[in-house]
Amino acid sequence: MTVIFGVFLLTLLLITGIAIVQTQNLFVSVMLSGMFSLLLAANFFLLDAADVALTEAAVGAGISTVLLLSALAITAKHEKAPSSNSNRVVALIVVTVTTLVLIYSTFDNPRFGDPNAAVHQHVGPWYMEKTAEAIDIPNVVTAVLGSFRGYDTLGEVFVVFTAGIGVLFLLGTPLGPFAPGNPYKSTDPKGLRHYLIPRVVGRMLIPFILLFGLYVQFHGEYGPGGGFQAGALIAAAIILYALLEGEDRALKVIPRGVLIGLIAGGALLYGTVGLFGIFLGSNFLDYSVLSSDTVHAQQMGLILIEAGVGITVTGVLLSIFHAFAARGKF
Amino acid sequence: MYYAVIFALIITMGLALARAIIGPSVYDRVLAVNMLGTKTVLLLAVFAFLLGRPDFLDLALTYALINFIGVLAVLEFFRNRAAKQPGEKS
Amino acid sequence: MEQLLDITSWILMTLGGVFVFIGGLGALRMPDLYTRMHAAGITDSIAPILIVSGLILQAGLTLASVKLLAILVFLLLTGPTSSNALASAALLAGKRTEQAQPYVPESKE
Amino acid sequence: MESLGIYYYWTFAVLLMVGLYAVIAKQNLIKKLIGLSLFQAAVFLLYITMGKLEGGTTPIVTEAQANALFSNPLPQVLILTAIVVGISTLALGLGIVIRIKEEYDTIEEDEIQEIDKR
Repeated sequence: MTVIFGVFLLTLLLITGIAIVQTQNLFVSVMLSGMFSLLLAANFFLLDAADVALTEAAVGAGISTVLLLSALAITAKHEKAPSSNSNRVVALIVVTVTTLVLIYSTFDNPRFGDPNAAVHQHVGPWYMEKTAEAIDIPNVVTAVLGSFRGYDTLGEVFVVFTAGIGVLFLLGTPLGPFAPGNPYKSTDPKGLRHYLIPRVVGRMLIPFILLFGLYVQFHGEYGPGGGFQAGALIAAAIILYALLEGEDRALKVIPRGVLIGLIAGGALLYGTVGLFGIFLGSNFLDYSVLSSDTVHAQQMGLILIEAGVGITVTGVLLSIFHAFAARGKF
Repeated sequence: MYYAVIFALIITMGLALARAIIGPSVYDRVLAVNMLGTKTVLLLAVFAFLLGRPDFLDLALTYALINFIGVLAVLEFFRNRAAKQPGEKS
Repeated sequence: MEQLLDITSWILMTLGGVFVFIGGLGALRMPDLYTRMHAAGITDSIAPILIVSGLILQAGLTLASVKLLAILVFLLLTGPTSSNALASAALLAGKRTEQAQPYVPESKE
Repeated sequence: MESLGIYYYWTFAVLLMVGLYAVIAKQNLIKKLIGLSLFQAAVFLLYITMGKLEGGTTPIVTEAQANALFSNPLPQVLILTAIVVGISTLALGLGIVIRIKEEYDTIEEDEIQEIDKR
């Protein structure tokens, strides 16, 4: 029965995807991609991926909409009407042929949910078995993320770190000749301060979002959650504050210097925990030696590196938001 | 026992999607997105029970908390656009 | 007892589903923005109350029902607020209702 | 009912190509970025679909699920990190688009090439 629900949701997902590409109005595209993210998260949940769905929820609903809208406010609201058709016809033919080839190839794919598929033969079951004895936490996803595949996650954290630094480099420069300029910057009351009802309700929500973010961060070993989701949630709470009270007040709460410290600090914390493994006579990112009891040591290492991940993700997402907002208020 | 409500929710999501696609004004689309957000929260909550893992309500909780930000961002976007281009209506 | 709870929760959830569907239909079929908002309001208020209380009956006294209650409270707080924000934004941008015109059954949307 | 599972793969194929179409046929740079994120989402969907095990449940082992089958955690780990990386790289792309807008006063690819030719 869940397969039928999945098929319905996938159909909605497809329609949304096609509508996103088809519409000329960029604002509509952004709105529809918000919907796309909601539907995608529901699909992930049906496919047993609660952690992934939580990540999509934390990132897709708030932050990506805010970032796309602020980019839109600076650049353009409408796509230009296409001038020549030949380009699109060629693209359409290429895309159609490739779709047909891909669909043809799906008949050779393993059956949906097949226990004999190659995916379920190698390391997957091994992780499921070893987690209980080596780390002893319920959430296998967190265990694989932090401990078994700690290198991967370290790499991903550094990609996020690099992207944040890249945005700061790109948008930290002086405004270009065609920058929209902002005549309202000094006179206009910033944020939504004079919208009383959203302001009151929003201010009430912020502590709950922060609290929930911390819950997700530290409950990640036992339920869906972890550093990536928590970082996105905490960043979303601060962004909500910035929207309600104006960006300048949000910068007073967490100044730019602190944000840069967070970006670097989280990645450094992760790396340092890895190095401690070497100092104590084992391999890089092997947490077993952090304490006399290996299981306990693994759990300690996991908590530390998840904290590092959370700090970096919060710092990067908030810095990106502030860099965009400083470029032109949306 | 959850099937009826899940079908109602999914069909309503389809209706909201139709409203988002046909518009006509941007406000209709925002309304549709907002509605779809509420439906998703409820759907995820019911799914958590359907899949027999009611401890996964965190997801629905996340959406219940976060959806608001998108609407506020849109509101701010409109307000600044109105301030910049007083004549434009959409 | 168990069965009674199940039946009650089924009735609550199905009623909630019916309201959700009515709201969705209204949001699609109503003639202008404000009436559509009015219809969508059903799905933001009564439907979550019914569906979530149905689920709470299923969950019993566990952490899950606390989370469900939190979900309900947040939905009831944010739903009307976003409707209000949206309506005021639309009103400020100069959208008006066409309520002055009498209802004509055969009129186009 | 089992054969319905192949619909997941078809959705992946169509979504992937819808995203690719936006990337190669649309001139607007923001639209291209949105297309790219659709492409990404399709890949995410494929990975998670692959990891699903029939009759399985989420790989979080509590007492109630001691004997249950669990879906494969590995694809979930890969995609979980990829989502956050995806939003960071999307932001990087948007940053580049904002700089292009400031220097060229347009974000349409053909107009930018026109200006570059001068």
